[in-house]
Amino acid sequence: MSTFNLDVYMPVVILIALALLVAGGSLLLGGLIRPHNPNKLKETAYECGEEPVGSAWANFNVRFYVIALIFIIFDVESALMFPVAAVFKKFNQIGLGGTLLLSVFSFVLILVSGLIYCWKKGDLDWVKSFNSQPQLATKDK
Amino acid sequence: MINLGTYLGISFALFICGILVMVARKNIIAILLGIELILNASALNFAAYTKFSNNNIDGHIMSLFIIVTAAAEAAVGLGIVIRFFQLRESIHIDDAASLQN
Amino acid sequence: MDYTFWTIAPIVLLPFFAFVINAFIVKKFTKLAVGISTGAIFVSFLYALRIFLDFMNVYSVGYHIHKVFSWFNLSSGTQLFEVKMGIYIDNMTSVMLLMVTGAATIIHVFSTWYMHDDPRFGRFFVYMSLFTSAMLGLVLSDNLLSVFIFWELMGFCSYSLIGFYYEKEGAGNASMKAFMTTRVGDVFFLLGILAIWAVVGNVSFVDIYNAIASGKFNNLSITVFSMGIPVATLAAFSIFMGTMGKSAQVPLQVWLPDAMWGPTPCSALIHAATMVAAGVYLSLRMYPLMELGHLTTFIAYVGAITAFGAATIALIQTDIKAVLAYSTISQLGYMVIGIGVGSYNASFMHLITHAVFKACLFLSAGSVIHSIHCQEMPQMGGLRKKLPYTFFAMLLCCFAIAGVPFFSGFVSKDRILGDALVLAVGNPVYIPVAILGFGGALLTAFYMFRMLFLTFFGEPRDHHIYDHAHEEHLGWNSNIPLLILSVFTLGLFYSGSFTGQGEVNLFGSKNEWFSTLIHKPDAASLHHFAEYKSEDLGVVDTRDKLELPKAEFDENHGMNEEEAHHVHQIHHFGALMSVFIAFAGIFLAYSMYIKKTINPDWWAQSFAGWRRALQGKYYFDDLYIGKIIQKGLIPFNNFLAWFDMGIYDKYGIDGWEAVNRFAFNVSRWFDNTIIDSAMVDGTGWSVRAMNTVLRWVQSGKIQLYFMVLVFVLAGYVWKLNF
Amino acid sequence: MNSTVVTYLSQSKELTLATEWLTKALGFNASSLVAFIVFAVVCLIVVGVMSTIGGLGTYAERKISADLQMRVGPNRVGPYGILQFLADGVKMILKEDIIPSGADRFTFILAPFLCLIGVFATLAVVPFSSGFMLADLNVGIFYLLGMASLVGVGVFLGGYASNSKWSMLGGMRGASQIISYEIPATITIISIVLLAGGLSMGTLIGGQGGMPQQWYLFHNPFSFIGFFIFFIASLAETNRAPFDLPEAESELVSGYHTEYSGMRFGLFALAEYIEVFVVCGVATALFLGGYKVPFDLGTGSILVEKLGMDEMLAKNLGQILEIGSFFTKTLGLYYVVIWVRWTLPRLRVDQLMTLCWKYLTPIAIFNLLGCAVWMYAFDGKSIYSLLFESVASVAGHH
Amino acid sequence: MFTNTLFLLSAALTIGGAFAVVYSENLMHACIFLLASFFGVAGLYACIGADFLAATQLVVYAGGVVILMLFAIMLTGGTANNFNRFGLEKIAAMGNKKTYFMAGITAVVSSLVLLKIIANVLRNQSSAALEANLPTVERIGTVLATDHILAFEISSVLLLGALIGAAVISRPRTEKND
Repeated sequence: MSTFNLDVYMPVVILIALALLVAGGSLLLGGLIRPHNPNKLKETAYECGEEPVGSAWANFNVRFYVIALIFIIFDVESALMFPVAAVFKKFNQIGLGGTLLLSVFSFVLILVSGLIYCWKKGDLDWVKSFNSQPQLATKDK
Repeated sequence: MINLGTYLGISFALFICGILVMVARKNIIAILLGIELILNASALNFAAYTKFSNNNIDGHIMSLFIIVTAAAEAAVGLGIVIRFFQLRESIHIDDAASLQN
Repeated sequence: MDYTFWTIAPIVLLPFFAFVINAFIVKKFTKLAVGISTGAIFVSFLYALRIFLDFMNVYSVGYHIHKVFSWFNLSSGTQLFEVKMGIYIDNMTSVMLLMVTGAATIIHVFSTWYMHDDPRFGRFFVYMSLFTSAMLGLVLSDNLLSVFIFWELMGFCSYSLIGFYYEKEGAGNASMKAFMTTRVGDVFFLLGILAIWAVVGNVSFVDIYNAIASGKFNNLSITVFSMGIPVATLAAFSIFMGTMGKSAQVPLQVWLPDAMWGPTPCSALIHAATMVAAGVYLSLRMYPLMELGHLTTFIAYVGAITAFGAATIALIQTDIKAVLAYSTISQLGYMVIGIGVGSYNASFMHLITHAVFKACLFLSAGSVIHSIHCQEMPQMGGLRKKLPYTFFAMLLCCFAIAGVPFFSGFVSKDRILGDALVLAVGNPVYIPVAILGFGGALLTAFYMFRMLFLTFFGEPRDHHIYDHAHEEHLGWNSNIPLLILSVFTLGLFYSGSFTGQGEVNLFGSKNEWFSTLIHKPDAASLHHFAEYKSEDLGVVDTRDKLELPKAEFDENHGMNEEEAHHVHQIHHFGALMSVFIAFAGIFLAYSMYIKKTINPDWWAQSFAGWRRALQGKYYFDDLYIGKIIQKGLIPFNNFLAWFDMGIYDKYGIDGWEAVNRFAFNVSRWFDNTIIDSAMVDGTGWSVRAMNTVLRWVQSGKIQLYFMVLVFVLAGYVWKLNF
Repeated sequence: MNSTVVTYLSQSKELTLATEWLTKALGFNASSLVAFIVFAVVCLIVVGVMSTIGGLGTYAERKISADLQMRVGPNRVGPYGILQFLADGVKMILKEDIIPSGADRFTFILAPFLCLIGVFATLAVVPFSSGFMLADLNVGIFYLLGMASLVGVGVFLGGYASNSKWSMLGGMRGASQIISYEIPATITIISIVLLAGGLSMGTLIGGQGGMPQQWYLFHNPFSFIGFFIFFIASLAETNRAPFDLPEAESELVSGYHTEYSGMRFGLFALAEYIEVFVVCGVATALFLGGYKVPFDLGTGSILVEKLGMDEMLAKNLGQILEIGSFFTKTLGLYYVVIWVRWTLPRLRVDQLMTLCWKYLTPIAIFNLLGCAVWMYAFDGKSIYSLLFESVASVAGHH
Repeated sequence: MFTNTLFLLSAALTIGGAFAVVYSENLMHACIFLLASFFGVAGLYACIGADFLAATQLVVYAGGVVILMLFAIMLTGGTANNFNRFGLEKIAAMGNKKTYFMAGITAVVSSLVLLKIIANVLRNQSSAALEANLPTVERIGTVLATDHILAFEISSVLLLGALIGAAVISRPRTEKND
């Protein structure tokens, strides 16, 4: 296996620095030449021309969390799957593809059963009437 | 500069920060943040040992599984927090002391 | 036989796979799930049988198979940090494997009858499979770490099964109680593992034996409050605490009676035959450490108190399962006595024989309960004609547990008591152990036959229940398991000879296989292990490595003629006494419940104080739940418990006549003055007083707990001086 | 791992000489310094080109939409209005910068930075050609996924920080949409990784060829479906129509950047348009043969053999061909993206989630397993080579 | 040179982020600083050649866990100046002097022990020359598919458990008061 030098990360650092530079630079540049006349009305949040009512930082519907939950589980799954997928070809060439196929299958199918569970229980349905908790934020339907 | 000492030092700092957050905060989500810091510290330790001790890949595997477990832990932990919030309208940790008395 | 991964691992993996498969298909295909579970455990029984027969074929003391593989390795240079897992099989393991798989198979078959009309029929088998695989994993483990893992896994299964009928509030509470109580022991167990790791650098049994033989533990001590505690003692005590939790020894016995909320087959498998015995098994494995830590006397006392105390409580129970539960605690106490008095192979034999007859007793009780839908003995009676097979099985088992000659319980229990007697003759410290042991044996015989007579003899006391009992409810899968198990209560299976030589007599045969094969790992045999180290990965089959002579029965147990003669005399005396005690107990029960020449009520009234203590189960539950858990009043209630036990127990053991009258007066006075005025009122007062001080300890604030955890761990790590 | 632009350039004598000279002059090993300078210059070029493409993207969008709707589109600034984007940029810089009084200032300022960092950092592994690649990390595609997920955080924080209800809803929706569609995209990528046997961009493209039948798109039926799944998921991940729910004007005003004005909004827009380019580039690299040119023209060896050209010159020519190939395919996809936007109506939010979790993800998982089985069953051969072989063997029999 | 720069930047980001998490009084900001800390840890992984771990750190933590936490904060409305549906002020509960004092004691005690352990480790550390960085993806893949196959499979069960468990816990109940 070939060794590698950490210099390959140079572009990453440079690009991140550039991103900060571009964004910061353009904002600074604009700050020098653009007008700045704030007033109270200008600084209120937009709410269809009305006075904003309360804060927007209210608690949201729990469906968002369930989506994020399924996401993170599959995210982790993919993190585990990537290295195994990367060696699949090599294993296949030396004749061990069958065992790897089996392990990948069982791994994926176990997770899919979780997805099916959530599906059957209705966690994947966005519009479903949960008439349980009174919620402040029900606008997102 | 890059040696076991500095890495252990960094993970030590992470760990202590994690402990501070865990004990000082009374917000359950903040406590979970502290736990994530601690888990990161341990995962970093494993990777550092791999590099500076024996170059055996097992340390990476350990770190990987720590990350996996941490993600699962965060998912379940936050789920519990949300359920708790639905029940108590609070995420103050001392409100969870209903076992007392 | 060729030992590879695939000849050993299926024992564990088959039930585990059954668990995995069942956990997913259980909802719709209950029958299939049951079939898979039972089939898997049966095949794994065949594997175990194969290993057992191979070991009997080699028939040598030092023969063992050790297969090690590296779990993960982070060592470099001189700093070793490698965690290894492995499989270790010796004579003891092979017997244990056979017992666990056999009992599990039979109980699985029985469960197909017992649970078939339960809505959660399939889920039961999911837990059972997981439990079985965990237990087998524990038995096969070669190191404390994996033992601990499986240990906790079993604890979880036990928790789930106790709370199986979670609609009932009691079941939920009982499962939580069991989990929490055993956790106390487990924390100590973990600390013990840490201590051993710190000294040995490894937790493999072989390496621990090696370290003991090479004196690594010598002169190592930890200073706590300027007292030097040897590490060996600390480690041995910690590990024995694990045993106390799992095997329900005083003072951690409170969970086992409540564990009877679970379905009866699970009680048979987990809370009688296997899991609770795992604690004893662990202590047996760690026996050299216990000896090194000078802990044996303590162990013997714990066992004796447990054996006798539980037996007394069993006297007054009316629930058939509760009697069996207390009897289990008591019998576990005998095993622990066996460890304490150095009666290694008898203790292990009692483990095996107890597993068989207690499983059978539980299954019989289960079939009684399931036939009449009632657990209270006062409502039974005369069921002999209705349930003949059950009666037959239970009769044999009662003979076995009471210690009637020719039955298995006699063979094993008698030896433990004999060894206790030998020690007591030489060393007065052990006299209470022997007395409590024999007293417990008397009580055992009494309460077992009390149970048998109340259930199967006499006139039916509740005709409604009696008329509803139908033999045709029973099927082949309820009767066959009982009969198979009851056959194995014969002593011949344990004290017989595998080589076909030797005569059979009252005390077993000469040349018996059990004592021949299973030996205390003494200094000489520990040196066997010095021949190789667990660093060698792969299979170590000692057949290839060591010269293994066929084991021969040593009648003198390594002693010289004179000593042996002396010991034999005491043993014979002990055996005669056992026989006498067994028959005395049976006769007492007979005259009380069949002939009715002795009136039980009279006894109950004369020993009212004691009886109250028994009904309160020596107040352990009150102590734990009422005081410690809720109020944190540890010192005060320890005092109370000591007071109850000390006063009542002492009077119980003294002579009959004097105690009778004296106890009556004392207890009346006690009730009026101490308990009513001083204790009840005083408790309230002192609770209020101490509440303010101790409240913050149990504040329910998890961060405080975390702080304490950090401090304790920090102290421990600091002391261990990594 | 080391096939970066520096490695490529170090084949030429000039760079080697310059390195040696600098080493002598400065007294320490200057190869790292030279590498830094080269990287810095190339990164500047890439960022400049990408910003231009991003800007042109807005122009192209309006022009194409105008085309599709039989309008004229921007036509005042410059020839055919092509300088419109510059005018827009100037306007944004000159516009007043307003931070709402109720906003979380720290987060409000940070959010566009996060988006931009996430997008720019992904540029490091975009394979423009076999030599012109900033960093061929051997976790390339996985790194790209990780960096791109910062955009989701940025979007969420942008929505959160404004303390406006429209922004908050847009931010929540945006974040949940981005993370949801990341799953089918990731699983499809795994199935391609399975075919290629590596995570680096070089490996992924190296398994393909210049001709369409050598692309992974036509490797097997599963990867063919996979392409469309990946493309749809990418559209959703970049909040493009028909998945532009987070910024749906008709319901959420302008979504998570309702409260953003001036250059801060410009940074969000820039990040979005560059991200579209990046995902199109990734789709090209994964499915459409990436920078590969037919007949191995890319290495330049044919030119050297047949025409006797100078080796470095031939290689440079090959690189230009490869860059051309990559940009052609990518911009073609870019066109499709814009086309789709002006053709399809927007989805409802429940349809969005249904599409992701009930259609794309199961199909992607099925594809993954299918690819694995295909690899196992046919030894990794593509459907074309299987057909070719069978035809050849049949022909051989007769 | 560059490696050291990368290391210093990452270390600064890691430790700075961690300290900021400790000191930040705003939960949302603490979460962002946590993201910074995770980023720094990814950089630290990259510095010791653990490229796959670095990318995993980015994907799982930066992309997954942080988003999850942000969502959870929004779902519990856990910011200081906010009112819940009963009009009660929601305490962000980011600690007070007392808790910080206790945390300080805990940290000091545990740091004493940890420093002792670390000193021990460093004393026994053999200062062999470091090996060159090898690509880790294939090695990890090979080990995951052979030696640690059981852990690989079990982790899917773990994830399944986490998924179902968390979904069941956080799902809104249809019945009342359970």
